[in-house]
Amino acid sequence: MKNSKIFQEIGMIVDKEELNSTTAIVHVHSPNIAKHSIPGQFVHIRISDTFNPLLRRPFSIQNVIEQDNIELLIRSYGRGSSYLLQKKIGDEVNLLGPLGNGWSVPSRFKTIVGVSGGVGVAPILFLQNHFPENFIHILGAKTVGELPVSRKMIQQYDLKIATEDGSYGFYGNAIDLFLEYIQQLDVHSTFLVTCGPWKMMHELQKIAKNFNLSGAISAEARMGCAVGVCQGCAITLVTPSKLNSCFALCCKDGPIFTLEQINMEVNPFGN
Amino acid sequence: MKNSKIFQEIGMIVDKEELNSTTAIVHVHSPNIAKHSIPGQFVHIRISDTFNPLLRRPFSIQNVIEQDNIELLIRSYGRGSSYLLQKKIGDEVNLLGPLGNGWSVPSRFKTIVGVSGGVGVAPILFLQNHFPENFIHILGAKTVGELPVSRKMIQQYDLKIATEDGSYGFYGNAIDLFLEYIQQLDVHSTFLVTCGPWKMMHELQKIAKNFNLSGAISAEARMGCAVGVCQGCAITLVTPSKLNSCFALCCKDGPIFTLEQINMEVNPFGN
Amino acid sequence: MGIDTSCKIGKLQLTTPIIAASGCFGYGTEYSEICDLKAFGAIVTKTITPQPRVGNSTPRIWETPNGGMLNSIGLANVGIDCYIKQKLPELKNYPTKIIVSIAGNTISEYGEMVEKLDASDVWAALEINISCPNVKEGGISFGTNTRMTQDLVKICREKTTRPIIVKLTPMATSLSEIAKVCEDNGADAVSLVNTYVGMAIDIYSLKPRIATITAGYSGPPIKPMALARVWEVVNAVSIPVIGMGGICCGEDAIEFFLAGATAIEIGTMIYVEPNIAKNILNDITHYCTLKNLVSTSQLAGLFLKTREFNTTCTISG
Amino acid sequence: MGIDTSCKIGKLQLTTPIIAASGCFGYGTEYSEICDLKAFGAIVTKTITPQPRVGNSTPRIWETPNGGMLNSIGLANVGIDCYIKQKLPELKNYPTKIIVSIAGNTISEYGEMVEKLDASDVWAALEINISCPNVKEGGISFGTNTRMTQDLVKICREKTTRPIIVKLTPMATSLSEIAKVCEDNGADAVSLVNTYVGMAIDIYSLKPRIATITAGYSGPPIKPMALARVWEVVNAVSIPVIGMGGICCGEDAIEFFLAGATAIEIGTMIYVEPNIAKNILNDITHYCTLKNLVSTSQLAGLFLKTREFNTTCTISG
Ligand SMILES: Cc1cc2nc3c(=O)[nH]c(=O)nc-3n(C[C@H](O)[C@H](O)[C@H](O)COP(=O)(O)OP(=O)(O)OC[C@H]3O[C@@H](n4cnc5c(N)ncnc54)[C@H](O)[C@@H]3O)c2cc1C
Ligand SMILES: Cc1cc2nc3c(=O)[nH]c(=O)nc-3n(C[C@H](O)[C@H](O)[C@H](O)COP(=O)(O)OP(=O)(O)OC[C@H]3O[C@@H](n4cnc5c(N)ncnc54)[C@H](O)[C@@H]3O)c2cc1C
Ligand SMILES: Cc1cc2nc3c(=O)[nH]c(=O)nc-3n(C[C@H](O)[C@H](O)[C@H](O)COP(=O)(O)O)c2cc1C
Ligand SMILES: Cc1cc2nc3c(=O)[nH]c(=O)nc-3n(C[C@H](O)[C@H](O)[C@H](O)COP(=O)(O)O)c2cc1C
Ligand code: FES
Ligand code: FES
Repeated sequence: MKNSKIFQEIGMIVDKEELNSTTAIVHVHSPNIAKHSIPGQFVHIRISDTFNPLLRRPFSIQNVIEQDNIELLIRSYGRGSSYLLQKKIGDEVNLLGPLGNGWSVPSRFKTIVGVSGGVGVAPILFLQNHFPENFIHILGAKTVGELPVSRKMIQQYDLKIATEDGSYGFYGNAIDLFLEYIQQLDVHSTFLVTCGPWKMMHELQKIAKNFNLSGAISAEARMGCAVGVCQGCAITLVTPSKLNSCFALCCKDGPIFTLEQINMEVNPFGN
Repeated sequence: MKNSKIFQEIGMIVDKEELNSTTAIVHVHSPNIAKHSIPGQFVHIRISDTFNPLLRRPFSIQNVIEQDNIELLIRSYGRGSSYLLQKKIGDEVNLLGPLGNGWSVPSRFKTIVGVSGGVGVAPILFLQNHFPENFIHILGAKTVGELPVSRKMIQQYDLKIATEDGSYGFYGNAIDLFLEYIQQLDVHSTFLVTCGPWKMMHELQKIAKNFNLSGAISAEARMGCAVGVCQGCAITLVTPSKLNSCFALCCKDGPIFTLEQINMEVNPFGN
Repeated sequence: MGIDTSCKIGKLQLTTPIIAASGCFGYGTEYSEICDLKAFGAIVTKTITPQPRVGNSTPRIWETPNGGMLNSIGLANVGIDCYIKQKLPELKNYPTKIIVSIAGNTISEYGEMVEKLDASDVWAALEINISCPNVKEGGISFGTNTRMTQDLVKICREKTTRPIIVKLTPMATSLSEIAKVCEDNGADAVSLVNTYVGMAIDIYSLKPRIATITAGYSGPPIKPMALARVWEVVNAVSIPVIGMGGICCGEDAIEFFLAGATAIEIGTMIYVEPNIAKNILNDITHYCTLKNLVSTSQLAGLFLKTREFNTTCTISG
Repeated sequence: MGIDTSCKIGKLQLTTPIIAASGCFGYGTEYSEICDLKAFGAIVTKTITPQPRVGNSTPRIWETPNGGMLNSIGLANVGIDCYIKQKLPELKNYPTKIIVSIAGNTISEYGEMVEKLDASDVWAALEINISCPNVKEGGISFGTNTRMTQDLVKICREKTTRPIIVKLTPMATSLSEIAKVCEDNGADAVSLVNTYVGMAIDIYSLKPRIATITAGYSGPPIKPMALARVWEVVNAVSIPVIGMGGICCGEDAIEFFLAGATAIEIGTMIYVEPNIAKNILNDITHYCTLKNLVSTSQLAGLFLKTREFNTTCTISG
């Protein structure tokens, strides 16, 4: 599903919806990237003209709107993302994209179950837009105030919400809720897609193995170039790939990997 | 005239008047510094909490207002000063001051002639406030649009303006205008004070020597600490001072020096 | 506006004095869609080694708070054989010159690599990366030792007639001595600097930010040091010096030329702005116009000729 | 909140592990009005030399675009005799320990200075600045040469029984070797790093930003390198290591402690925030509480003990 053309584009923020104090949905006018994006791909954003920060930061594409705009979901995490969140409608954004391989769901699977944690919801929503039928989307958050979606989106995407403090929807985490659903599903025709905290995805990997469930994850790693040049974004594999390498590049070989490929004992951030 | 107590104070911008696109008068509420400032002293301002820029930047005190506020005249020159100019009323400013020695006009002089160029007007206006009588203040600028004073101030201080393009006041530079005045003055009872571009002050030094005129200059140098520690702000002297040093520290021994002290062949900025 | 931007590094003639640094432009093709390749006089491909290397464990990169980058990739590369068979042919008829970067664990490995490479005519020059540890000598970096540098340059020189550039590590105390050894043993040019050793710790998790603990430090924060090193070496040798380290805009590049660099390389900043070479080239030619120069090669004389290099250490503090 | 902040450097007991770096706190009195001196366990006074020095020509400082500082002051100081007569007595009964920094042009000059100083009991320890050029040896910096370092430490050791700290220059390739020599010859501690050599050019005026062309580079941009150097030396010697270089906040300081530093020095950042030591002390004790430690001296164990130092060069690129 890899889409090879990459653009550098100065986009403009045309819409911004603050979901809570740390998260916002941002619409960026960037026709070239919008036209060529497929679900699972991301953009690499230069946040400042100065050196603060220096490197670009990667953000998943959450949707493409009216062909010309991409929708991003930005959470303030450290320096870069918080500066990005300070931008307003009318401000410019320096983008590189679309990047990465995108989801690929073999056609034998009739149902897709998405399990997302926090802003990990972004690449899964984009996929759901392409496969609106038979898509069960479970979204976990600590508490209702940290939900990275609007009420309207919950309805629109029929999101199954789990909050750890029970302040909204299911009382528990996304995995707990997933376990409730998995019982009712035919594992052979169901494909699992997940994006969120490494720990959550790691647990899902084990559960999927137990249930013989196929699936894919959207991985994260610190990125330098995002085009396969610096080799900074290595992800450790279970079985060596081409060149007998035990690593794959998150930016180019990923960010989407099958659940079986990745050695999730090794957190790419080292924590 | 040295005033020894130094304060570190978080001041607040309480007023801001833009004179033109690159210069503004800024009033900062900083009661401790205001209370102890004398004409010719300066404050050392931390412009950013980040490292951009890292070091503080020095600015002369132009006036003390209602005992609690200091008035600064800020021109956008490089990084630091332009960031400072972006601050708005209500923003905080991290100050160190009052610093430096201040003007000292021996009492035998009955008339003071101030010759200032651009924002060099600031320390001279403060002095004029203390000696409003018999003060002739000549101010030069390239063109009317770059005048670092308001029309009101021109009246209030009876400023003799020279513009190089003749767009306001005298057609010529501040030195040309000064030469017109010097003819009419008794050099023995007149004291010259000057602040502005090095080249202008250098020329004045030569003229003063010819006319046997006494005077003082407010010098500038790049500053690190501004309290006499780093020795970064050295000014080259004509005759060695204490310790037989051929240097004096602009921040501590200055910024005010007598016209005779400084070897003006050596521009402290190296240009 | 009619400014001649060509430059000569030994027999190597480049159309512009801007080169993509090793490790920052992959095998040459990755950025080709988004970059104007013609802004580069040459590109240096990722350092290759005798065997393929998978690279170091993760995490491998970290951005420091002041806009620097730490990396510990561990020379992940496809190995020389695959490089010659698969990567080099893709660069045939490329609109820019190809410089091949090599590194080995022993001196003889360097020699063998040059020999293998000499069979291909796709590349125009060699950049010898001497910042890596010599496994035989207990891991001392080749580039900090004059004797090892000498042997290394000699053996490479024997194996090819094409231009040899030796890439120096700034971790050597007397860089000018090392550069002199390169010149004396037949190198056509030296390039500097490679990365500085740096480190960062996550104080909350108590883990190093980079798996290998220490890493290579690059980007804007190293520029003032890199410039001083280039100035030092320019004043010590008469072969061309290629300057790099933290260059991220036209003004930075011009400082290196003024300090006497014949060409410059751009590393980290390419990740930030893939088309940075084009912007820098514009800025340089604009500056030449301003200074009434007809060619970028005249820049080297402007500052240099009016100064004397101080061979003794500067007393700073 | 009851965190014990004391630390020991040889026989020297400090109330806090934060020290003002030489050249950044004058002769000790200049900042006394605006700083809470008690946040400092000690202050190192400006390096003094056998004769008064007027310093280098101007301009002497420059701020680089990434928040670093270049300086070439040239060790402007009043000279040892005036220092002992006028400056030291002012620090009698000071609320913080005094460390005297010295530098000479020859090895014997160092010895003579220590002898003179030993008559005063105001100071608690000596910091030997070995970053300056040895005039007898043609201007090679003492601190990049093991033999000269050895002779220098030996002669100082003979002249005083008070603690001796040797301040190392990061321009030495094998800093751990130099540190080892200090340890073997009786130094009680080493402190590092002094400034890196840097340079900047005004491309419009074609003048160097600093009159001496090259200058010392300090401030936030050098932190990752300084930390790596401290880590290297901590793993090479068993005497205490005092870490410095670009420290500007509590988190930076903690990284140095985690890397194994017994104490830290703050330089450039004092100019920016004269009371920075107090803020850093607060941050450190807060962090200790968070990590359930009862003393700041426990920090050194947290990271260090779980890692192995890699003696071979890291392959970064
Ligand atoms: C493929 C991909 C898609 C992503 N999509 C989204 C998204 O849709 N919405 C969203 O809010 N976030 C997303 N992230 C995470 C986002 O990139 C990080 O939150 C961001 O890079 C953190 O930068 P910072 O400067 O705020 O944090 P800092 O911690 O200050 O950054 C320091 C360094 O760590 C790196 N880093 C830290 N966390 C991450 C991370 N999770 N991923 C990659 N690099 C990191 C930064 O790039 C930088 O080099 C995505 C990450 C990847 C790899
Ligand atoms: C005692 C004194 C009083 C001053 N009073 C005023 C005033 O009232 N109004 C005003 O607009 N300006 C004044 N200046 C000048 C002002 O300090 C500089 O314009 C400012 O420091 C430039 O900083 P920058 O970051 O904008 O420029 P940059 O060029 O980016 O600064 C780079 C470096 O050069 C130094 N530098 C550059 N120009 C000067 C300069 N003229 N003086 C000192 N350092 C300089 C900066 O401190 C910094 O280290 C005064 C300077 C001194 C020494
Ligand atoms: C202006 C200035 C003057 C200095 N003078 C001295 C000195 O006299 N002796 C010395 O050992 N170090 C001197 N240093 C170096 C500092 O003590 C310190 O080692 C270095 O700046 C690195 O620390 P920092 O990044 O915290 O500043 C000086 C540094 C600066 C910026
Ligand atoms: C991620 C990364 C990988 C690198 N890989 C190599 C390499 O393989 N060979 C090499 O000689 N230099 C390598 N370098 C060093 C650069 O070529 C360059 O010398 C250094 O980064 C300084 O320049 P800069 O500040 O412009 O990046 C690498 C640098 C980075 C950041
Ligand atoms: S981020 Fe550079 S290779 Fe993936
Ligand atoms: S600015 Fe530090 S001594 Fe004057």
